[in-house]
Amino acid sequence: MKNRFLSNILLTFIWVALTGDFTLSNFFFGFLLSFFVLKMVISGESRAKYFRIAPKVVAFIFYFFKELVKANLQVAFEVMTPRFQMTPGIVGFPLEASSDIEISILANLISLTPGTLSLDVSDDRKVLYVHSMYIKDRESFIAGLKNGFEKRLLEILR
Amino acid sequence: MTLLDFIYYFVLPVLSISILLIFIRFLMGPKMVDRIIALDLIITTGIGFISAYSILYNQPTLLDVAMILALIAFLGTVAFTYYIQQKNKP
Amino acid sequence: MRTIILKTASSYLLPVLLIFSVFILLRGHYLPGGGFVGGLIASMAYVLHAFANGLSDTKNLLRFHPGFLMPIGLALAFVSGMAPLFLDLPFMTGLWYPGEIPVLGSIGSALFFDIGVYLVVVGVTLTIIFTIVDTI
Amino acid sequence: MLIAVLLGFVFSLLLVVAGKFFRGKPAILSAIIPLSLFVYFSGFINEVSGGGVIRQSFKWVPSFGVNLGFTLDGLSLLFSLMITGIGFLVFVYTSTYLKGHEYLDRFYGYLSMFMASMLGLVLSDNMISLFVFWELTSISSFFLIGFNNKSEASRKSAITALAVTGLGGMSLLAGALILGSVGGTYTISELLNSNQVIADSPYYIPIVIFMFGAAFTKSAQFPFHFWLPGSMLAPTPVSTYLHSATMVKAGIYLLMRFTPILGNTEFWNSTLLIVGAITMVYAAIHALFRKDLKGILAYSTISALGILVFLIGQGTEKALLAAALFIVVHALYKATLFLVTGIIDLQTQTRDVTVLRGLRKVMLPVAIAGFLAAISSAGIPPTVGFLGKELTYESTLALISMPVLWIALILITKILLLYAGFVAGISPFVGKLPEQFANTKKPGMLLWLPPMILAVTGIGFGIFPALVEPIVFPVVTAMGESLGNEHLKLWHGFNTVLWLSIATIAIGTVLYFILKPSQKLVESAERFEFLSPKALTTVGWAYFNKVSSLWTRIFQNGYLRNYVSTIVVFLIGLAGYSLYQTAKFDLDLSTLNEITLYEMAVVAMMFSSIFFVVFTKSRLTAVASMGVMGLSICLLFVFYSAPDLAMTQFSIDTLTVILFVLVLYRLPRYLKLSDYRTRIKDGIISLAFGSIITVLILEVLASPVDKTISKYYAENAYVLAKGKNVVNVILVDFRGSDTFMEISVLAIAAIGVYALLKLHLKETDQH
Amino acid sequence: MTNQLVIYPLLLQLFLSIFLMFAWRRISWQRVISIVGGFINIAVSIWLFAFIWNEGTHTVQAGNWAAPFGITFVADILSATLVLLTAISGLAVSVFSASSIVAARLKYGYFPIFHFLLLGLNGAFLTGDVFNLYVWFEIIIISSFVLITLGGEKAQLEGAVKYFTLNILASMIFLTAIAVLYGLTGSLNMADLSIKVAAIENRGLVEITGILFLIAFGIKAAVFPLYFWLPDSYHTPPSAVSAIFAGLLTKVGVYALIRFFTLIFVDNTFLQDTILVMAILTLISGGLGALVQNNLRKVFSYLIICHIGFMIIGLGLFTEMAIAGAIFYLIHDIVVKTNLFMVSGLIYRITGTNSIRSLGGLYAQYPMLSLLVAIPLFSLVGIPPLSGFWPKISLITAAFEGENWWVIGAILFASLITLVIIAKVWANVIWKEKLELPERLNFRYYEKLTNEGKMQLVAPIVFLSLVSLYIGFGAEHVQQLSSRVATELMDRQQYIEAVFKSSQTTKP
Amino acid sequence: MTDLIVGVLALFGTLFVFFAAVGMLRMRDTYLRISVTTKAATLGIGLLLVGSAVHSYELAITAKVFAIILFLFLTAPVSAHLVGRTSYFSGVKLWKNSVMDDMKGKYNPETEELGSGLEDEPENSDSKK
Amino acid sequence: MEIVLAIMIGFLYAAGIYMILRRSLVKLILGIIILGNGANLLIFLLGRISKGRPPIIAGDLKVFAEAYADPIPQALILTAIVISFGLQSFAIILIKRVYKVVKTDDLDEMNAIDQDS
Ligand code: NA
Ligand code: NA
Repeated sequence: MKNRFLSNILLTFIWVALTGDFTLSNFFFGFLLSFFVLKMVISGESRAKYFRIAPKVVAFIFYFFKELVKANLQVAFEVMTPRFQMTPGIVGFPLEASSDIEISILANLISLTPGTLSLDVSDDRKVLYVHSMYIKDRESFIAGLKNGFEKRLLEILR
Repeated sequence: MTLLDFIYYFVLPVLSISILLIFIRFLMGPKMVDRIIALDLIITTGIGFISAYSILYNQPTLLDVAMILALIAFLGTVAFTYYIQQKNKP
Repeated sequence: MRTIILKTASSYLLPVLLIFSVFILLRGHYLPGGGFVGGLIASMAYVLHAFANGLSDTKNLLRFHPGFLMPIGLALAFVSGMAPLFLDLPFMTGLWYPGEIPVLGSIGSALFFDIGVYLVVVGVTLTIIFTIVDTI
Repeated sequence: MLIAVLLGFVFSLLLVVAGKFFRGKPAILSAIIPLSLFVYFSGFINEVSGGGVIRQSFKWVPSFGVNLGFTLDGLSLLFSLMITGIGFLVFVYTSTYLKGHEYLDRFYGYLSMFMASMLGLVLSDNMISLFVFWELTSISSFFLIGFNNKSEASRKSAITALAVTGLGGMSLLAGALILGSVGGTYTISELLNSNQVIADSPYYIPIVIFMFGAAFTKSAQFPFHFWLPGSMLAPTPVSTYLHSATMVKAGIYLLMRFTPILGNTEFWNSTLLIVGAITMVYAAIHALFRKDLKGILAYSTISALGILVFLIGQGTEKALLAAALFIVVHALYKATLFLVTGIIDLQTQTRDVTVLRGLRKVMLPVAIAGFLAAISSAGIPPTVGFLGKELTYESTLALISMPVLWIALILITKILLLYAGFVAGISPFVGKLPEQFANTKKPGMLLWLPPMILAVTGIGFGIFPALVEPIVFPVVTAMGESLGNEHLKLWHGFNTVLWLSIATIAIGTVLYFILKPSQKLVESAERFEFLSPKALTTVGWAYFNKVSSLWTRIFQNGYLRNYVSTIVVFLIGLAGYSLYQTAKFDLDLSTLNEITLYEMAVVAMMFSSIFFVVFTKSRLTAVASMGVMGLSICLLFVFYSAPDLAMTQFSIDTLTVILFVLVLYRLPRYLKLSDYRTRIKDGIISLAFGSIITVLILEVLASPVDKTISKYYAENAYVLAKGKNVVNVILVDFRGSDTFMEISVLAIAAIGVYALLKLHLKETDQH
Repeated sequence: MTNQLVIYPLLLQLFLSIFLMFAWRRISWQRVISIVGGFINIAVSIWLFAFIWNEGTHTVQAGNWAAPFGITFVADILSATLVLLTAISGLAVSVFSASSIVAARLKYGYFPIFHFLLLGLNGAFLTGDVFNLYVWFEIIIISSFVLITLGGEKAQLEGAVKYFTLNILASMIFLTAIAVLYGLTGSLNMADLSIKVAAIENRGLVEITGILFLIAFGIKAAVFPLYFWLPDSYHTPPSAVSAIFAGLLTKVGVYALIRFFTLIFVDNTFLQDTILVMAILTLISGGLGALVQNNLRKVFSYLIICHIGFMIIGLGLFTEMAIAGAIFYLIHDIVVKTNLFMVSGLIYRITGTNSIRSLGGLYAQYPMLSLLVAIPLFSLVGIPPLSGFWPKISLITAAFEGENWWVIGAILFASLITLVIIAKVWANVIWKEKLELPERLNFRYYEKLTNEGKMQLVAPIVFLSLVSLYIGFGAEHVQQLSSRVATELMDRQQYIEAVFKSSQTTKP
Repeated sequence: MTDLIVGVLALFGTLFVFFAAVGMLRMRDTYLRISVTTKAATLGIGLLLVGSAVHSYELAITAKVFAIILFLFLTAPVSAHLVGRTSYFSGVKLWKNSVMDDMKGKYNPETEELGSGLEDEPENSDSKK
Repeated sequence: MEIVLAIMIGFLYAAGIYMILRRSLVKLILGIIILGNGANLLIFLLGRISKGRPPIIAGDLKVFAEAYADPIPQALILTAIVISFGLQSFAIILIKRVYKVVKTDDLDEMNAIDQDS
């Protein structure tokens, strides 16, 4: 119920942002609309979980953008210089995250940042296969991810 | 050099060149997946194009198109990968 | 497709896209958009859901056959086109509620017509795609 | 008169519902109708012979100038009497002849429909209504010839007859319409006043040719005669009634009716002379080589029709009188002979003259009728046939050019016809009765009485020519000639005509005794059959069918791409020609916007993606390229101020890609199936098409344009329609009906898709 | 009440289609709705026809936007006539469908689509806007696609591919032509275009635009050399579907040709000569094609093509008399062709085949039906005084007045060959002895039908036969109507004034 | 001042897009290309979009721009993931200089199952769906 | 630019027709789509094009303050696009059904209807 309400609020904000009309009436309309939409989309069994709004989010966002810019510069350097310094490969990253939403967000964030790409999650949800451009060795790569994204993310989500 | 000149003489030409470069990848392939990525990136670049263009002509309404592009391009990719996956089914 | 990442994405994209589609629908009279594009986006939301979760899940979500939306939408458009006839005005004459309503702006038969378009487009697109996926 | 004409139609309609009743004994009751009509028309003899003309007119389709106008003058009276008189006898005869036939009612239905049509034809004073009835006679003839519908030969003959007479019908239609246009009316009696205008008009010759086309086909003139022997497959009453006495004379009637309007010109007369002469001689010779009684009679009928045309071609009042009289003569004796043949056929099951002998012993009345008809046909006094023959010789002798040739031809014809008459009317009855016919049953009175009546009438008219005068003389009057104080006489004194008559009878009789019909003769003629118009027509028809097949297969060859290229080439041809004639190619380039790099980039992408779609070997790549193309178009729409379009284009394209993707993976490989040459050819066609479009666009862009309407939209979109996105306002308000139909299209398509994929007919459901 | 009368036929069909969609699976309801709707439609159409006949051309400005700014619906006497004929054919086919279309097809939207098709036809006849005409055409096309593929059997699909492609090609050319027209004039209203096109200086461009329209409509009308889709597809769907196609689909093309080439593209000899040549070749090609077919429905299909020539000739000759002839022929042809294809369906129900070689025995088995069948068959030939005969008077006379001997020749040729073909059909289908056909289990033969089912097959044929008898024997009425149509068509000013007249009543 | 900010944003945005384009061409295998595009494009386009938001200086537009960016960031990684896994499963090879491939042999095309390599541990076997 | 676009449209028409002339059903339908795109652009171009002036009345204005692109062709194209979409989707499904029933994509083999039946 709480999640549902939060989702409703979140969608209302999206609506208000979309319309760019920050009036009370629009907010109210957006709320009704999202309520109706949620009623339409949420079936009995699957209850989607949504972000809990926390200050950590802000910090996380900054961390993420830092990583994003870093990654982009790296790529820029890589593609604009004549020779490649890449050592690419696929690494199986043992997941600590367990729920669908955790895994998904983690995987997506990994995909968005440093030279890395989430290929898939194993069917038993234990391993996230990540393709990376720069792998020195497996352990340090895994550790980097564990201490970077996964830790921060789980702090927010749990 | 005004902003509009900058957009006109730098941003749009560079984006044009970029889109053509990506298009070359689209043509080259070699695999279907490469084409899918290229197509996706072409569309994404198109969004950039539109935003630059909306600055140039001061027409922010054009950004609505960009919004549609962002949303729907994704669905195209999903469909293509779905296709390849179905096709690979024994 | 067996991927939880897509599955998760689709479940949060679905409401967002639906909201977006209504947004596109309602502002069509003022800015780019309208019933047609709105309807397309709404149906794409469901299509995406179907890709990620399988058709039967999506059908459960919808609870009724999407084809049913077509006569409803057409009937809505028909009624909004017919209404002026009762005032002895020609077919499809725009009738407007005097004054503005918050959010939606002016309310008039054209709006209902556009909603009809929206419903038909959703019905059509989903019927087509669901039928194909069903018979693959 | 309207009622008189319609009576037959009404009766045939009655038979549709009350057919069962008339199928049995009461069949003979139907003869009441022709009888009463005969009595009705006889009542006019006095008035008409006194120079009276009875006219009636009923409005039908005045917009076309078409009336049901009827004229009863000498000409139409003669025909009406023949139609109803002989009709009566045939109706009576049929009741026995086809007794117990399961479709007797239909037969009567067709027969009375024919009778009514024929009456309408000869009574019509309006060319269009004449044509209407003319066609109805053809159709009734079709049904009657095909009456034995289970026999393939019958069906074929019916079609042939209908085709030939139908050809004539078309010709009549054209002739009548043109004549109507030239003469300013379709009313025949009014046209008489404008015969000079018509003769002077540049369309005189075409009109006459069309009229001849009608007359010659209907009256079986060479080379259109061949349908008539074929139609002998019809039951004998039909042959009697339609194919000797009445319908075939419709052409003769037409010529006679139009003689005062179109006749008396060199072209009219000489054509008729020549065609008539060829027909009479050709058919008479043919009659020699038959052994089937009906075949002999058919050819002698054709020959007689030739004589009639020949006489009309002579055009003098004497000749016309001869024609009129000969119509009566021929109707009497030929109908008799046919009826007699029918009886023989019915009783002995054969019509082969080489085996028929001595039948007088089993059917004396029939033999008498046959004999009387034969001598009438031979022109032996005191038959009316003699009168006819005399007049014929007399008028022919009076011809100005080449009288000797014409006399020779008519003499030969008459001799051969005499021979034919004897063979048909006398030879089956004389000699020893063969074993096989010993038990032949005597025909009933209702069978032999009709021919007897006809035969006796022939003798009666011969002995008392004054009886036939009031019927025959007004015919000539009706054709615009005056006869003065002439009378028909058996005895003219010793003159050339008499010597010719004697020669005819003598030579003919000798020929009858020397030349016996035989299988050999028939076979010897068959050797030349391939040269006959019939054979040539058959071959021609076969070729025509072949050409039709070929033509149809060339265009309708089943290959979609050929259809498309034909259409496109046609378009290129027409539009190319027109462009070449008019395009100025002086484009004012300065008015066109300058080109920027980003536009070029998008266009380049567009071009290459099109190339890629066209030349790639992978279906999916093609589809992806379509995606690129869609995006390029979307960007173009953005550049040129069409955000709504850009949105829609892109969403639709993506959706299309999705559909394709969902459908494609089960399809076979995307092969290049056409060979190199086809591809080059198609490439040229396509590029030509594209070039035309490009040139057209540039031409249009160079011309000025009026933007009043879009200005109106822009000014009123918000003020009146409360919207700021003008495109959307157009869609839902200014042109909302378009949008309504557009979503209907979508809904229909969706239903179609649903049905296409979900509906699988089971075997029980099919069709 | 009558202010909006012009669009009542449209609203009625639209309502029926939507209503039928709501009754999706209830096919027995659908049958009733469709037939009752058909009767109402006839009533409305007669009302409209009478109104227009008495009051003259009437318009409705959709959305209350004055011409040329909105979409104008125009009912002149031609449109009203065609709407009435659509209603007549539509009702006949509705009833015929109720029995002849199998339940499986009915469950997949046969009736809604059928009424959409009628909607499209009415719309095409009534609209006064070029682009709106395009939209109506698309309604017609898509519904015909669905109807032609409904059931998805092999032959149907193969026919549908050709039908589909060539019709789409026509639409594309149509659309191109509209674009060019808009590019030249900035207008889409037909009356407005009539004025504006006349004012264009570059006549060459007008001519090319005319050519584009000629080809676009020519494909739809199935004119030589554009007719290929027709013989390859019309014999494939159920005969009720072919019946409505045969009666009305090509006629929409003819209608559009007549409308455009009397209102917008006039006074161009090149176009008129082209039309005339195409018409002559259409008559010949159709006739030759029909002669060599063995499938009854294919014979009729080629005859459709052949007889389109008569109507196009009227247009090519372009005199009032010729156009009156074309209109008369159009009226006759709609009724008779619809009827013929229903006849072919009836014959199929009786015998289980449409192959002429295998057919036969109808005369012996069903004499009354044979007689009934004779009416449309011989009307088609134009055996006078049946309906096909009368228009030839106008056409031949008009051709003669223009000294077009080739045209006269072609008319006579086509008439004669139709005569021969129908004689052959009659001889082989009706007269010939019944042949032994392979047993077809599960096939619902005519004799096995209930009386109600039989009546639903025969009654529409009787109905249309009566109509065609009326056209033949009441030719005076039809000719008056045709002449009036022709007069109105030749007088463009009348149409233009009617469209702009009512403008005062609308905003602003 | 606004112009300058917009210019800088546009400059970097454009450059990142350009790098992605070059990367797209130059990168040696599919996976690398996916990597390149996801990042460069999102950031580059994001900057350009922000630029136009700043330029318009309207709240509504800004909101819209952030909505677009949000959509992009929501969808880009998912599509990267989809294409990546599809590539791998359809047998697209890694670049020859790649150093490791942990996924090798884990995918069963018959059952479409992707193993983790940890299945042998018995206590976890029930978590598998 | 109009010249370039004119050439491009001509090229689209050419490519569309060329594809329709192929023997593959899939190519045929791609051809139809290309042709449709060509026609849409043709309408667009012939309605005269202008850059950066969408026909949307800005902000609080009631009428246009400056020149704008002609909205009519845009509305027409929108309708045409949607209609084409209906037809295309039907066509695409037709491919599917045809392939299922006829077992080929080769148009030249779809001639059973030509045999007399
Ligand atoms: Na990444
Ligand atoms: Na990277």
